Amino acid sequence: MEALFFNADDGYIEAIVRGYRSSILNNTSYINLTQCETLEDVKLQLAASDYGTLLQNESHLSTSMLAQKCLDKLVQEFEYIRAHAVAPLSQFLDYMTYAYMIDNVILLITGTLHERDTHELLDRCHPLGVFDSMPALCVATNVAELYNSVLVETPLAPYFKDCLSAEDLDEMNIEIIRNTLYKAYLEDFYYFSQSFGGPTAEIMSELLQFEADRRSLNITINSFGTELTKDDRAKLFPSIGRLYPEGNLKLAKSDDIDQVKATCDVFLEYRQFFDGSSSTGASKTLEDRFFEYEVHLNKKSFQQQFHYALFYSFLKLKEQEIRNIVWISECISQGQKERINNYIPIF
Amino acid sequence: MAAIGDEDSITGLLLAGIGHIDSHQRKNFLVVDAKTPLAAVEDAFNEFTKRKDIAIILINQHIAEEIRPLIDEHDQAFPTILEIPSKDHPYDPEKDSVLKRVRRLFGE
Amino acid sequence: MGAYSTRDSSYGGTSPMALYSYLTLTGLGLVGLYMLLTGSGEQFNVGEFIMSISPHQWSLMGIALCVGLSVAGAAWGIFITGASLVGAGVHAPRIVTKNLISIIFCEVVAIYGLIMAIVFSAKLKDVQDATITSSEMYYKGFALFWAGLTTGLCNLVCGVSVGITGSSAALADAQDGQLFVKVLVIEIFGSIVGLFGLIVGLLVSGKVA
Amino acid sequence: MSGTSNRLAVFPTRMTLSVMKQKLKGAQTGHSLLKRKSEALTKRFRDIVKKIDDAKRLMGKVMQVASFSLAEVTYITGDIGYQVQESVKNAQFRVRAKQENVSGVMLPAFESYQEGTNANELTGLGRGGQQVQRCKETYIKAVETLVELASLQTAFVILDEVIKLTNRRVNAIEHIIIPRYENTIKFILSELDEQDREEFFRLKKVQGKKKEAAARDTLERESRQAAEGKKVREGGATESVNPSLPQPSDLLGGDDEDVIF
Repeated sequence: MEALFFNADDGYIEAIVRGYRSSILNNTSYINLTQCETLEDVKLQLAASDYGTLLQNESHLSTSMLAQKCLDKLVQEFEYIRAHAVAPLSQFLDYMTYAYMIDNVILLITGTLHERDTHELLDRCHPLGVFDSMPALCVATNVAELYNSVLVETPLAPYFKDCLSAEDLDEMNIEIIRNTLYKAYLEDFYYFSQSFGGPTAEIMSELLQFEADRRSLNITINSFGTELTKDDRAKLFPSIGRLYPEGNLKLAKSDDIDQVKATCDVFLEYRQFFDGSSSTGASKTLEDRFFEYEVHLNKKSFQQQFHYALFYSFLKLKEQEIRNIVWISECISQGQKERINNYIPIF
Repeated sequence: MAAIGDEDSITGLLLAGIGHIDSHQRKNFLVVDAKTPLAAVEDAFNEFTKRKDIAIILINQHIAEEIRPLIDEHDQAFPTILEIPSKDHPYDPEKDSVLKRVRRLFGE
Repeated sequence: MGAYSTRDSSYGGTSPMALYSYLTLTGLGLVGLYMLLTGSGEQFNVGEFIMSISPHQWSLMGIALCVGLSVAGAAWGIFITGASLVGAGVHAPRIVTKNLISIIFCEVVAIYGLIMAIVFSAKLKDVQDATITSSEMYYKGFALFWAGLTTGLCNLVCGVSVGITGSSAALADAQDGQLFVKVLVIEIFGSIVGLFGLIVGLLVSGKVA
Repeated sequence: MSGTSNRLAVFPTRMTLSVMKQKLKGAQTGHSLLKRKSEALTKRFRDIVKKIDDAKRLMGKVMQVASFSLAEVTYITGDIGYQVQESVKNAQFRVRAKQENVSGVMLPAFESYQEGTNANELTGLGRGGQQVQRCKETYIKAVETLVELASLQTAFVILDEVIKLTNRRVNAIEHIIIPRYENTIKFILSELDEQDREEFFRLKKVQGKKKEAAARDTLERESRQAAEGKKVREGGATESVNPSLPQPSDLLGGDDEDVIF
């Protein structure tokens, strides 16, 4: 059924996104990039790709500037897509930006807690997570005010309302707030995408479940040896994903990496993450493997037509690409050539 | 310890735990970016050199270059000024004022 | 939360469609029951209903359905292909001319319908009142109606299928130029489906003198 | 002869001479001691300079590795800079100074120690926490290297100062004090000699005068005797004047001896 009606609203923009996708650097470009000796060479190599003239006017190259430019381009593309999107898709795209919004809000909360100048903070916000009332956040001077007057107006309000009170903002560790919000967001996004049915629901469920599981695993592993109690840890696990509910329960009780491994052994896809990946010495870390699998899933979503997951995947792939470019240029500028191949090839 | 540097260097050093905010809300570090005026850097430097609780000042070499006269002027042993490389500016021993002194001493 | 509860009814179309069909069925059931219970059940007589319609009406309806459904199919296909083609063309302008062939494939479907409609209309002839109710006339009328409907439906489905394949072809071509021919072959198979309907329609209507 | 005019204003006596000689000896001992100290310090200094040179290069590398590990964090977690800056409360990594004695010079050495809790332990909880912790460790190592370098550098500055001071002293003793003493001694000696010669000349002169007087006495006595006795003794008087003539030449000879002395 999607095939019959999808194109009426979203066919054009889907094709555009696929066009953008084809401009994602392929393996040959990456190999060329890794051969570069200086950032100047990188610039030349990128000039041949879709980034084209983006860097042409920049005389002084640095990796942070490169990252900024790449991000600018991504944002520009995303804005274009967003502008062309109609009803359900536009909302879907909005949902995608909520993740960045969470980061921005957290940033602002941190800033307000420390009584920093919020105007300065606005510059640091992720451009994809900008929302209308954000400048208004500058008005708020303390956390309670921030919570009552501003955060309720943001699209994130429901997450705040359900999970946190104004007092919590003051007391809880900022990372815990972030993860609580993210959990609520993931669940909400999951149910939203399921409401579409069809391939959108199918692919998005796979992507978001993986994202949720990844978060659960990461939180578990990273909270070993910290002050985070097991109960608190369990509260941060999203209630979607393949690990839910049994795996999550096990994770919440885990004390070391072996127990995490045992939990994941049940799942074929997740088992490979822990095969041979000791958390220290191995050439590929757990995070690398997660990224690899995420890229794999995102690539897969381009194999189907007439669904929305592709927009999500595109954003994720593009982010990965920016990470790759930054990584490579970082390796080049710091002369760490031996690790340059640690990027995650996309196509 | 105090530090003056670009964002990345400072982030790293703070990760290592050198950051400190005392009871007067004075920070012992300064992030310098393209917008930071030179005067601010100089003020911070002067403040750090005067403070009693600071034994070592870490400063990015490219920033040190900008306030070179101040650094050359500073000839006390306390606090020690250490020029460190930043991410985008690899270390150049030629510019270091201490090493320059070494060179001069040995007539190289 | 709850913000998208209004959304699921507007997208996908499954639930409103079901709702409409339920409504229609209950409506029809009520009317039927009313007629049955009020003693006028024999008025619900399909055979007589069909026979009471003039063979002219049947054949003209066939022609209309033939051309109408075909054009609808073609148009549907074109918009599916077109939307993708235009979008993909933004980034890979080279594909646009090449992929016009997909549009033409869809267009062909409309032309099938048109040809059939012309063929059918050539068989139309005004006849006298006396002979109009003869079984031969009924046969001709029914033959033209069903031939038209066959062609029309076939072309409708064919148009949609060619459209979807065409859209995939455009997207595939934009990614990798080598894929175009391969997807085009599939598209051709899709467009043959319409031809089947055309042949059957011709055969059926061929019986009409 | 730069130091000819450079001498102490002393009265040239035997006593001052012996005092001066003592002083010279003292200065010479002091000089050699200081020289040895300066040598020891210079050796240490050279060691430190070499170490600084190495350490600075090493620091270049260490900092590179550290900032690279930060790049790794950025790769996985995204920008954490602000968050880290905001979570600063109390220094966890501190230094304290201790003293080290090198040839009588107190050199400070920094010692790092950890205190308090880890402020960033939950950073990157959702993703990249391991990288953040690893990066933290790398940076701690890097900062330790920096602290080491800092103590070297302080030592360098202080030693530099001290060596300069010592060298100045050594040079002062070598080039000013010792020559001055030497000059003074030389001056005293020459003065004493002069005095000696004067004395000698005076003595000779006195002797000459005495001889002259004696001769005159004899002459007078003789002339008196002649005048009293006979005129024949008249020629003998001229003869007696003659033996007084070699006396000046004798004086000259004495002078010669003096010059040799």
